[in-house]
Amino acid sequence: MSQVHVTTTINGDPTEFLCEPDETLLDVLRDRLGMTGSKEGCGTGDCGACSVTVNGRLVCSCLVLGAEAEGAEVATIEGMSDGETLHPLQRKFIEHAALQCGICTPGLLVAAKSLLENHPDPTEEEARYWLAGNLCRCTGYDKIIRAVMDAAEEMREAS
Amino acid sequence: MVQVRIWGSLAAATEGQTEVEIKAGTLRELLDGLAEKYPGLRPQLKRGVSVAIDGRIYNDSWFQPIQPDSEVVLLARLKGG
Amino acid sequence: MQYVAPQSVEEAVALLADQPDAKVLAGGTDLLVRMRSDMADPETIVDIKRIDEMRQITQEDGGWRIGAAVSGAEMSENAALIADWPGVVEGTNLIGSTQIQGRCTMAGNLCNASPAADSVPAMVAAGAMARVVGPGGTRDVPVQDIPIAPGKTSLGKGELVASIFLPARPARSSDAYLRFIPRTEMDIAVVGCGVSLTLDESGTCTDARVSLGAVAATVLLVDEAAQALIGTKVDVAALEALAAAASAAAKPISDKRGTVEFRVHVAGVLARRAAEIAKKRAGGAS
Amino acid sequence: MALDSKSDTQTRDFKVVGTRPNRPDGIDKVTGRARFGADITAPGMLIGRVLRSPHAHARIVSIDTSQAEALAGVRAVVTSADFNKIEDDDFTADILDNCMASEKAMYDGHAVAAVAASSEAIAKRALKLITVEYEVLPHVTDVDAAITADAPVLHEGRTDETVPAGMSGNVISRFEFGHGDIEAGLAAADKVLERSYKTEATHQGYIEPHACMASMGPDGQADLWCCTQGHYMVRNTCAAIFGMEQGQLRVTASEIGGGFGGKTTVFLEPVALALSRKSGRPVKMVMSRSEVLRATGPTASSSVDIRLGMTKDGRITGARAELRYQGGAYPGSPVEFGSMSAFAPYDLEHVKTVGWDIVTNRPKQAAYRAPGAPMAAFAVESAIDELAKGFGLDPLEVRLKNAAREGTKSSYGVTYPAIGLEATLRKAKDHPHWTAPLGPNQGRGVACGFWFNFGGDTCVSLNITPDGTVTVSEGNPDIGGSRASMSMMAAEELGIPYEKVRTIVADTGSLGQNEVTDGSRVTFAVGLATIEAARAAKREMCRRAALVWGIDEEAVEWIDGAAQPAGPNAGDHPPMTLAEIAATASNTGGPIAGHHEANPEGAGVSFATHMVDTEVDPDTGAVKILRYTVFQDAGKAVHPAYVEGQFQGGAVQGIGWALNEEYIYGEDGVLQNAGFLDYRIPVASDLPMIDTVILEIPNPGHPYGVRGVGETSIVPPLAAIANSVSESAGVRMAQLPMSPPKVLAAMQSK
Repeated sequence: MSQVHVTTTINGDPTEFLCEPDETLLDVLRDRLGMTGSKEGCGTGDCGACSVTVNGRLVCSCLVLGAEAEGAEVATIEGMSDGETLHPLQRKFIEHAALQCGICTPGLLVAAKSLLENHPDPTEEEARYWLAGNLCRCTGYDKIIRAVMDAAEEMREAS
Repeated sequence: MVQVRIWGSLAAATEGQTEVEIKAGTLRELLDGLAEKYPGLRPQLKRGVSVAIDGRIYNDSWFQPIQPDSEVVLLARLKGG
Repeated sequence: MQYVAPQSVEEAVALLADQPDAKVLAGGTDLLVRMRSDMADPETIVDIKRIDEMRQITQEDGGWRIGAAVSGAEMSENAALIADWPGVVEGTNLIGSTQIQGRCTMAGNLCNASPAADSVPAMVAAGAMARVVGPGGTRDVPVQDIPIAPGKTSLGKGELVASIFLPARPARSSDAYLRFIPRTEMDIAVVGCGVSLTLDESGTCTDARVSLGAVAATVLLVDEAAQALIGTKVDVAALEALAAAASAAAKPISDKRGTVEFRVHVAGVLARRAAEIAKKRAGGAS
Repeated sequence: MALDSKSDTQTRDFKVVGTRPNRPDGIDKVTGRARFGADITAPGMLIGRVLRSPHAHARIVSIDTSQAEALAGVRAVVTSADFNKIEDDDFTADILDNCMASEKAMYDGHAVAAVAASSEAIAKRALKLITVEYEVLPHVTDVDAAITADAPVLHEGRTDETVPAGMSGNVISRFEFGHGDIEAGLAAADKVLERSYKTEATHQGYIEPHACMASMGPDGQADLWCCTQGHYMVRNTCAAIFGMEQGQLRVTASEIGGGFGGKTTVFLEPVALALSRKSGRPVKMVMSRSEVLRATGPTASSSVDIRLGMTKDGRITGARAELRYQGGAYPGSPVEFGSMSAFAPYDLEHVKTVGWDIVTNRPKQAAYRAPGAPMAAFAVESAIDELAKGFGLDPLEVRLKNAAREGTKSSYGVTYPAIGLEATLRKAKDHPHWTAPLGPNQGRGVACGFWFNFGGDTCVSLNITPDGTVTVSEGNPDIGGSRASMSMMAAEELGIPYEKVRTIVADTGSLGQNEVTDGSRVTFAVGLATIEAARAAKREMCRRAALVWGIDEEAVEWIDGAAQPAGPNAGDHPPMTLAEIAATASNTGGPIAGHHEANPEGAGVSFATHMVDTEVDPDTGAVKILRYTVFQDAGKAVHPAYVEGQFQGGAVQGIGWALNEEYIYGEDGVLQNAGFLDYRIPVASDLPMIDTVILEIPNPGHPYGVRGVGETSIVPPLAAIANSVSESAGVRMAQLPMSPPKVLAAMQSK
């Protein structure tokens, strides 16, 4: 099983790696590139903890092959803050105590960022349905949705 | 002497009584006294118990004082989730 | 195992034909799950997402041709397609989460051949045609003829679905898809139902197709259900007859998601509700 | 949050406690830098994988690992032969047998062998090369079927002395609690309800699968990194399994991605240590989601029979419950806690609960948030509701009439000190939710719930840095934000800003023994130790100030973050702030610290009342949660946002348990839904906002009045939702989950 050479861009950085043909993008990020921010909660696309964007499209990185990243633009949680400046969603999640254990937080933040890029002024129901693919077992989602709506408002006022 | 409440399924080891008297001034003396007077309780005491003294739960504190008029209740060993 | 990403349909067909154990990768949201649980272990993966032709949504003969590599998310962003075929688009958009929508495709959902596939009942009701390409050339096949049993399709060696064609729509026609799941998202359909219909100026139904998912080994096209609508004003009586016909056609099993009785009953409920939505979308009096 | 009743230590006006600061570990968690179990790596690390039994019950005749060992890249293969037999310690022996089967595979997914290899792919291939010869035995997975005469018996000689003779060998223990004369009590009732209730097994559902990395040298010294609710428990359990000294094994807790009781034991750690010792390399093991569901502690499934007597005006005259719980293939279901907590919210003259611990061919149970209590409350609160409504009485009024108060003798024998149940019921009655209008196919349900608390070994070390900032080291993994609470209590006690304190979770080499993070004990017990450690540091800082001022130590007191003379005759020295004392610490005697080790007792209990509105689709039986309000007594909410988080998280786990979650076994004893697709936990779009009302009836056993709140919130939802569905669907559901097919069938047969 010869490995595949992939040239891609991750969080704006040109990146090259070798991976098995059947290796997922999630395993490449975590085990080859040391980016452990994306988490594996299920490996079958049912929990969303491994959410990243590929060419701007929100996906589960456990259901994408590393080989498919050739020439793509991948964005992960590690690229969400800008130097020491947190993204408004990151700040609001902390302010609203929208996380307890935090294992689902990276996937939820990437998904919420994608939501606000597509729907800058979502209703609560739109936010809940967009984020239905990100399972959280600690919070009951209440404070997460409040943090997302609060961040949306702040970002609309800033734009 | 201290009045100790035993839960129902252990009463078989205390001649059917759910209230027994033990000479004890501390939690350790209570547990040792129970094991001494009612050998049938030893398996459960080995498996572990909690003791409620005047409404508050104690698991291990041997030297926790017990007043003669304290309400003392034997409970299954508490663990949480 | 090897991963290849052909640039053209011909190249894909050639690869599929001469590789002993090759599987097509479109969205991968079924294939990669089966590979991880050792239910699939292909020698070769043929990724079709670099074939430009398969990534297009184009209008053709008044209808729509949707490439096999077009994701559900891309379909949900095409307002004109949604205007013509709201039921087909909503059926595809109910597959999994937003993250799954970023990857899954109608053709992949069709070829995975699950009886509970969400996009297939709506496609069948729409009278959609699958364009099959292979070593023997190209042929157009009604979508309901692709799946033949759970996990099995009628495709031959080296054949793949290149695109799905949704036919042109006469005036006052529309469609709808509903499914029943215990949660509000993320579940596999316990029952699915697609209804497509056309009304005349007086609001009388002149044509209808009704399709059920998750109530038999494959998605069903239920002619008796369609007959219950054609010639009526899709009124309460017609809807009751539709529901009865849908329940009668359902031949489900009991499994971890639902019982026989439940699926039979809910098949009728969804058929009636989907028909009411399709009627309203087609301009019929609600 | 006004304090509802006064006592001396709790009347102080808190400066930090009660506010909502940002948690110290927040930045790492929102940037992806936080390191969870599976994020740990080491040079030369191997990957470990487990081979699991496909059979529900089978004797292991032989295991041939030769082919696997011969595969290039495989460095070690272990089976139960690699572990020594544990004598006269059933508790630890069962844990080891569950980590690695010995004579028999007890359930589908039971570990029978494990390999360590240089890559995941090689490890997976090696598993396929291990041949296990099984002698398949008959199995049983249902709790009631397990105790029939012809049911296959799982263990010989594990039935204990409390079980009457002649019962199935699968019955392990019998518990009985209560007081009074049941028959007399029931005779005095105007109506006696007899009904049986069943609930299916559910899983804690934490999103992070179990993960660890072990590194064990030939000299017997070892290091272990793992996600756990108690790394000291992991150390002690693994040391007992390997017969090694506890001090030789250092366990470091990673961040934990949820536990809820499911990570209060070990599943992978002993196997990883054995593989590491045998291969001479660090070994990392991470479970897949299906392994987590097939082979790690779900809670028990239950079968409960209730007999409840009530007068026309709503007084409960007699209450009896028989509880049968199966906790998987090993003794230890939480039936004793179900039996003790079933009627705990009520003041009953005649009450009796009998609990049976039963084994079946299912994975070994682990605690799940108030273990044993939700299933018991489902039965009791449903029965009370049905009787009350049968007499046309208001369900809240009936609960108020029977509510336990200070001085009530509880059903488990203890007379209550000050408790908050009545306060939660009154708050519920006055809340706008109780009188909000309802539409068609809608209904409202209420239920009460209770859970114990306890202290347990706790160590905290608090250090003052030369620049006057404070570091707190504790030994309890922080799942729900407890590091913030510890920093708040330290800052409160020292009179300094919260931002000056940083709390970390220290490894087992840094502190004395610590009990596991469970039983809602952390804010209570670790908070107490943090306060005492801060007080110790204050005493030392006052001593240093006294030295500098040349006055007696007793003449110095600590006010608002500084040492100052206690009175006029102590001299008019200007106050010395913490920072000033810290800056001169090396001159006045050396570094300053305060530490506290204790087994704090005197934890209070926490009561709650839940209120929920549901809407049922009459055509499909689907139940939708419209509105949810939690009323719970927290004693003192240190960080209100995280107290609300416990209320909301527990309620939503209860919603999943009530509506959709269940372990589904086929006839072949194999788990059919070992994944998040068909083990359906609630998703964001299923739910409304979860409203919370925090009550504060102080717990006299804590300096700030704190009560443990982490578990009570999962107890009421099962019944509250069932009581709501009895209105919205008009059917009394006595089985969980209330899945649409069951609700529809019940409505159709009405």
